[in-house]
Amino acid sequence: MHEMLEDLARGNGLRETAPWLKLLLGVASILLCVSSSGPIAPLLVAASMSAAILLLAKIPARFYARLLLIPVSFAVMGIIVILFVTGSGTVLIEVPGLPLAVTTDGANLAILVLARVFGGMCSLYFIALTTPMTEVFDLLHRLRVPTVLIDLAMLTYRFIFILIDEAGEIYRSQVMRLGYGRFRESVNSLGMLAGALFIRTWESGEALVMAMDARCYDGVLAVPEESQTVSGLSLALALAYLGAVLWVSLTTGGLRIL
Amino acid sequence: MHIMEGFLPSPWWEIWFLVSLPFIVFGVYQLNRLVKERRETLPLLAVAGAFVFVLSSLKLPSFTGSCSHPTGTGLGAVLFGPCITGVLGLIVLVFQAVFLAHGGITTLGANVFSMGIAGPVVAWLVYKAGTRAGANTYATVFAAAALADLFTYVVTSVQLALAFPGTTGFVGAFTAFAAIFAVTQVPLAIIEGAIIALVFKYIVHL
Amino acid sequence: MRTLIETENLTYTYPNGPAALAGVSLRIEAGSKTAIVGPNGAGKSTLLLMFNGMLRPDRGEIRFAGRPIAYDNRSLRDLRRRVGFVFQNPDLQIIAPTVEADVAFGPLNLGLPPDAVRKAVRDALGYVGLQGYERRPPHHLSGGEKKRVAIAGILAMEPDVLVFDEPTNTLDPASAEEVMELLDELASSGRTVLISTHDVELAYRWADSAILMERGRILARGSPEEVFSDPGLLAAARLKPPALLDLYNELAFRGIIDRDAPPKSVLEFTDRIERILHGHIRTGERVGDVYLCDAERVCGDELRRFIESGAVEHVGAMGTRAKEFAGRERIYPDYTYGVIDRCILKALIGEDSLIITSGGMVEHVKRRIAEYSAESGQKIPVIPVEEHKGRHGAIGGRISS
Amino acid sequence: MRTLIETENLTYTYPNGPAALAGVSLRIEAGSKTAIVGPNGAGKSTLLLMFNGMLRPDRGEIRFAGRPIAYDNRSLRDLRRRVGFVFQNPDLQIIAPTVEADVAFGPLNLGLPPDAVRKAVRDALGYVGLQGYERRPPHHLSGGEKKRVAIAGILAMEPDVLVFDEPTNTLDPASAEEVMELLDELASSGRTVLISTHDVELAYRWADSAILMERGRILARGSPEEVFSDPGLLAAARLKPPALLDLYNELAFRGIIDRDAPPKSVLEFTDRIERILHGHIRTGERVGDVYLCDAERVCGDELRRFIESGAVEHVGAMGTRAKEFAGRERIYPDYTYGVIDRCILKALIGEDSLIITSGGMVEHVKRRIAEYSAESGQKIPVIPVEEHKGRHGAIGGRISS
Repeated sequence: MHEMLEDLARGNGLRETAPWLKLLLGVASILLCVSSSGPIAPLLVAASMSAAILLLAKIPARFYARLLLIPVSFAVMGIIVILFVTGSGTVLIEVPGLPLAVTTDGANLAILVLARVFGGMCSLYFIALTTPMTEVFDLLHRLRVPTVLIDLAMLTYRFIFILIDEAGEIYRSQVMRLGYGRFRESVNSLGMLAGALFIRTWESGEALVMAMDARCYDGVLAVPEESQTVSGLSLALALAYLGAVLWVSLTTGGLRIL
Repeated sequence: MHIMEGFLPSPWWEIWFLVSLPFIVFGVYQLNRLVKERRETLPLLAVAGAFVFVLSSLKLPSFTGSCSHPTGTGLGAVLFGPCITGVLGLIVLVFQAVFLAHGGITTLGANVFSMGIAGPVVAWLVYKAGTRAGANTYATVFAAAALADLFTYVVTSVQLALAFPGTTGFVGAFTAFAAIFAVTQVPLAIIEGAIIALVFKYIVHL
Repeated sequence: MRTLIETENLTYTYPNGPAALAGVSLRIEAGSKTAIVGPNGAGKSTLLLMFNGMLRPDRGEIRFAGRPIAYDNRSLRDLRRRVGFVFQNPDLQIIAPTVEADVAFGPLNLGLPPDAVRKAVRDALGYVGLQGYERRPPHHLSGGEKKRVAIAGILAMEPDVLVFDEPTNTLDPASAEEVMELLDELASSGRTVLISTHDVELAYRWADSAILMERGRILARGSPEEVFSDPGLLAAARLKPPALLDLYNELAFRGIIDRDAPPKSVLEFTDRIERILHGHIRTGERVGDVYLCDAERVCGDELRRFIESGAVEHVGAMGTRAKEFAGRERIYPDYTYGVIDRCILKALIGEDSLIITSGGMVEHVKRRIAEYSAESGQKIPVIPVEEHKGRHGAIGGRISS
Repeated sequence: MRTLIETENLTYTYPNGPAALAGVSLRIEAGSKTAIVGPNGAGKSTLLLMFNGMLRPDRGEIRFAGRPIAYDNRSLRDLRRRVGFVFQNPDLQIIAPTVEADVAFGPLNLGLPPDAVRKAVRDALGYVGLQGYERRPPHHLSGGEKKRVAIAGILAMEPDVLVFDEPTNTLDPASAEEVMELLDELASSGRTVLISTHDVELAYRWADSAILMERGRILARGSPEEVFSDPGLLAAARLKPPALLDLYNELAFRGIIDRDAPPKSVLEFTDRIERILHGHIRTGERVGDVYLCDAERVCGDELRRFIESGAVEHVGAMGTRAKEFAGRERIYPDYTYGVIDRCILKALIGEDSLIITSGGMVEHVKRRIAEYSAESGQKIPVIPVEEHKGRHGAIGGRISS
C-alpha cells in the first residue's frame, strides 16, 4: 500500500558511504535551511540535495517527483495563513469585501517559509533515500543514545514491516469483498481492519516474547554493525559544500524578492 | 497533523524540543525501570508502536489526511502511562519522517509534544473521567479518541500561531490556523473517534 | 468450451523489484478446473490478482467473458463480485468477530436486503458444512475450519469464478482433502475454479488443465499429464514430480512399462503393473461389493446398524454433506478422500465396502465404477442402499447385480 | 544409543481448552533423527515446547540427559541453549532488523565476548549458506531464506538438540528440500534432530524414528516403516500414507509383491519391480559412470568446462555448500535432492552423471553407491574428479574402475 522510502534506500548509489557522513550532510543542510533568513540558501540546498538524490543515489526521477508532492497540501494551507496574517508592507492583493490582504511582508515571509520547507524536505529525502534505518541504529549506539530506546526502536522497526504486510493483505481481502464502497461502509471496513490488526498485533507480541525467551533473552539486543570509515576527500567535500551554503546564507540573508 | 520539515523557524523548533525533552527523559527512565522488572514489556511496547505506525499510515476514507497518533498512543497511555507513551510516539514519529516523509527532524520536538504527549494525555483523562462517571463505554472511547485528535490539532495550531503571529498577533494567527486546518481535522477527528469505537467494540466482542 | 478469462502478453513489475510477470498469455475455459503451478516467486499470485482487477498490468490486456477489464470503480465492483478470491492465509481474510458477521461482509457490501443477506450466509455456511458455527469467533477455529469460513465468505457473493491462492498450504492432509473435495463440488456445480499451487501432486490429481510458471513466464500449459510428464520441465520450474509419476518415468526409462498415458492413481498404477505381470487384472475368489447410499435419503440409525452388523469391511464418505451426515450419526468412515478408488481396490481383493455420498455424486460413483468395470473386464457390483419404510432390517438386503 | 530426552506421562491442558497432551511417554535417543507425526491439533507443538521448558506439563516429568528439567531461570537458560527451537513461522522468530544482528541475538545473550559472537555469526551463516546476507533486513528475504536465518540464529548458540516445528510448512518444494538437506547435515554432524510434521511422506524419507500422535496421545512409535505401514493407524491419525507406500501396500494386497520391507525410494521400488519381472536388475549395453567431486577442492572454471564439454549428461549438487559453490560458479545442477539415487538410476540406464558435494559427504556418496552395487550386483563406477595443477584438461581424464 505505501511505498517506503526505506526500500529504495537499500539499493541506492550512496549505500556504501558511511552513514554518519550522510546524516551529517543531511542534518546540517536542514539546520542551514531553517536558520537562513533569506530564501536563496534553502533553494540552493533543495537543488543540490535533489541533484545528489537523482545523480549520486540514482533514485528514479518519477518516484522522486511524486515524493515532492507529499508536503504540498500542508504547505499550501500553512502558507495561505501566513500570507494573510502578516499585514505590514505594501498591499499587493486585496480580497474584495473581506478585511484580507496580501502585503509584501506577507509574500516575502511566505516565500521564505516555502523555500525552507522545500530545502528541508529535500534534505530529509536525502537522508531517507540514502541511509537505511538499520545503519542509523549503529550510529545512535555510538552516540550513546540510551540502549533501551534503541532496542525498542529496533523491535518496532522489525514489526512495522510484518504488520504493514498483514494490514495490506487484510485491506486487499476487504476490497475483494467490495468493502470501502460508500462512505459508511468505508468507516465500517476500516474499523474492522484496525480491529483485526489489533488482534494480530497482540498475537505477534506474545509470539515475540516467546521467541526471545526461547533464544535465551537476557536483556541484550545486537546492534547491526556498519563500516564507518570515510575518505578525507569526501569529508572535505562535504564540509566545503556546507561552508559554501553557509556563506550564501549569510551574504543573501537580507535579500528580499518583493 | 504533522508539521513538516522546515516550517518552524528558530527559536520555536528548539523551544518545542526543550518542552518535550523532560517528558521523554522521564519516559526513558521509567521504561528502563519497567523493562528491568518485567522483560516482556519491551516486545509488547514494540508491537504496540508498530501498530500505531501502521494505523497512522492507513488512509482514511474521503480525506487526504491520515489517522493521527493520539488515539493509538492514547491506548498506550492507559496501559503504560503517558511518559512511556511519549517515548513510543517519538520512535513512531521518527520512522514516519524517514519512511513516509510525514513530519520532519527539526519539527520533531513540536510534533512529539502535540501527538505523543498532549493528545494521549487528553485521551487518557477523558477515558478515566468517562469510566469513573459510568458513561457508555463506546461513547467514552469515541469521545476520548475524537477529543484527543481535536486537542492535538489545537496544540498544533498554537505552535504554528506562536511561530507566525504576523501583524494580527497570536490570537488572530491562532484563529486563522485553527480555521483553515479545521476543514480537514474536524471531520478527521470524528471519523477517527468512530473507528476507534468500532475497534473497541470488535475487541470486546472476542 | 467457452473461454472465460483470456490474457494477452501481461507484464508487471513491482516498484523497485524484478519483473513479476514477463509476458503471460493464457486462456481459462468456463467451467474448467485449472491449476497454475510454480515455485514461490514465480508470479502465480501476481497473475491471480489481475483476474479480479486488484493489480493492473503494466502492459497487456485481460479479457473477462470476451470484454477487456475496465478499471473504473463500478466495473471493478462488478468484476470482483463475479470473480471471488480466496487468500492463502485465512487469518488475514476472516476479519469480523464472528463467523456469521464475516460471511455477511460481502453480501452487505453488495447492498442486499437483510433477509437476502441472512439467506446468503445460511446457504454459504451450509455449503461448506459449517452450520451451527454462526456465533463462533473465527479465532478459535481450526485451520481447516477457518479456510472453509473464508470460502463461505466468497461463496455468499455467488461468484462465477473462484480463485484460490495455495488452497492447501499449512493445512494437514485431512483438512487439505476436505478443501480439495469442496473445490471439486464447486467445479461440478458449474463454476470455474482456478488454483495456484507449488504442489505438483495435488495439481496432477485435481486439475483438468495445468499451467506451469516460473520467473514470470509460462513454461508449459495443457493437460496435467502432458505438463508434468517432462522431468526437465519440472526441474526448470524447481518443482518435484509426483511420486507415482516419478516411479512411472523411471520404470519407463528401464523399459519395464510402456510410455503412454501415465497412471494418475494408485489404482491405475496397481492395475498397470498387474497387467504387465499377468496380462489381466486378477481377483481373489470373489469380487467384493460396493454398497452406495445417498446421505440425504437414508436413516442414520439403520445405516449405523448395517455397518455395525459387519456387512461391509470398509466405509467411505464422499463430499462435505456426507461427511457432515456421518459425523452427526456417529459413523466413522475409514476413507474420506479418493473414496471410489479405495473401494474398487478393496473390491478387487474381495472385500466389501460402503460409500456414503449425496446429490449428484451418487450418479458419479455409479458411472466411475461402471467405467472401471468396462475397462478392466472385472465387473464390480454396485448395490444401492435405500430405506424401505416399514420393513425391518431392509438395508443391506443383498441385491444381486 | 544413549537416551537424551525422556518424558513420562506428560499431561497438559491449555486454559479453557481441551487436553492438549493426555499422558505422553517417550524416549529420544542422542544423535537420532526423530519425526513426531500427526494432524494439526494432535499436540505435537505442545509436546515440543516442553522439551526446552517453554511449557511446563501439568503432570508428568521430562528428563534431559537423565536429569529432570528444573524450571528456575538459570536452568531454563542452560536448557534452552542446549535445546534449540526453530518455530514454524520464521517471521515470528526473527527479532532483529538485520540478518547479522538477528543471528547474534542468542550468542550475545549468552554473554559471549564480541569476537566469539562474530565468529559464531559467521559460522552459522556459512553453515546455512547465507554468507553475504549480513546487512539485509529480514523483510526482504524469501520464505526459504527467512527459514535459514531462523535456523542460523539457533545454530549460533551451538545446541546439542535441534527441534523444528513443521520445518517445511509453506515452503515450496525446492526450499523444503534445502531445509531437509540442512537437517540431514546437522544430524550427520552428531546433533540430535527432532521435527514435527503432518507430512508422512517427508517423515518416511527422512526420519530414523517416528512417533505417531493424535489427540494428545501417542498412537505408535518405532521405525518409519513399521509406523507408517499400517493403513489403519494412519487413518486413525487422519493422515495420508506416502504414495509409494500406498502403492506398495496395494501391490502386496494383490499378492504381486512380497510383504517384507517396504521400499523407501523410487530407486528401490523400480528395482523391486524389475526383480519381480526379470529376477535381477538389467542395464543397457553399459552401466553409466558417476563422477564425484568435492566442491572445496575443485576449480569452478575447469569443472564448468568439463560439464560444458558434454562429458556427463546429468549434474547433481548435494548439500548447502555444494549448491552455493554451483551458484557462484554458474553451474546449474539438474538434481538438488535425492541426488545419489537419481544418479544411480541414470547409471542403470547407461547415462553418466556428476555429483558435486563437499566435506564428509564425499565419503557418504562413495559408501552409498558401493552398498548399492553390492546389493544389486550391478557395479556402478565412481570416478573422483580432482584438480591436477599444471596439466590442462585434467578433469575428466577417464579412469576405468
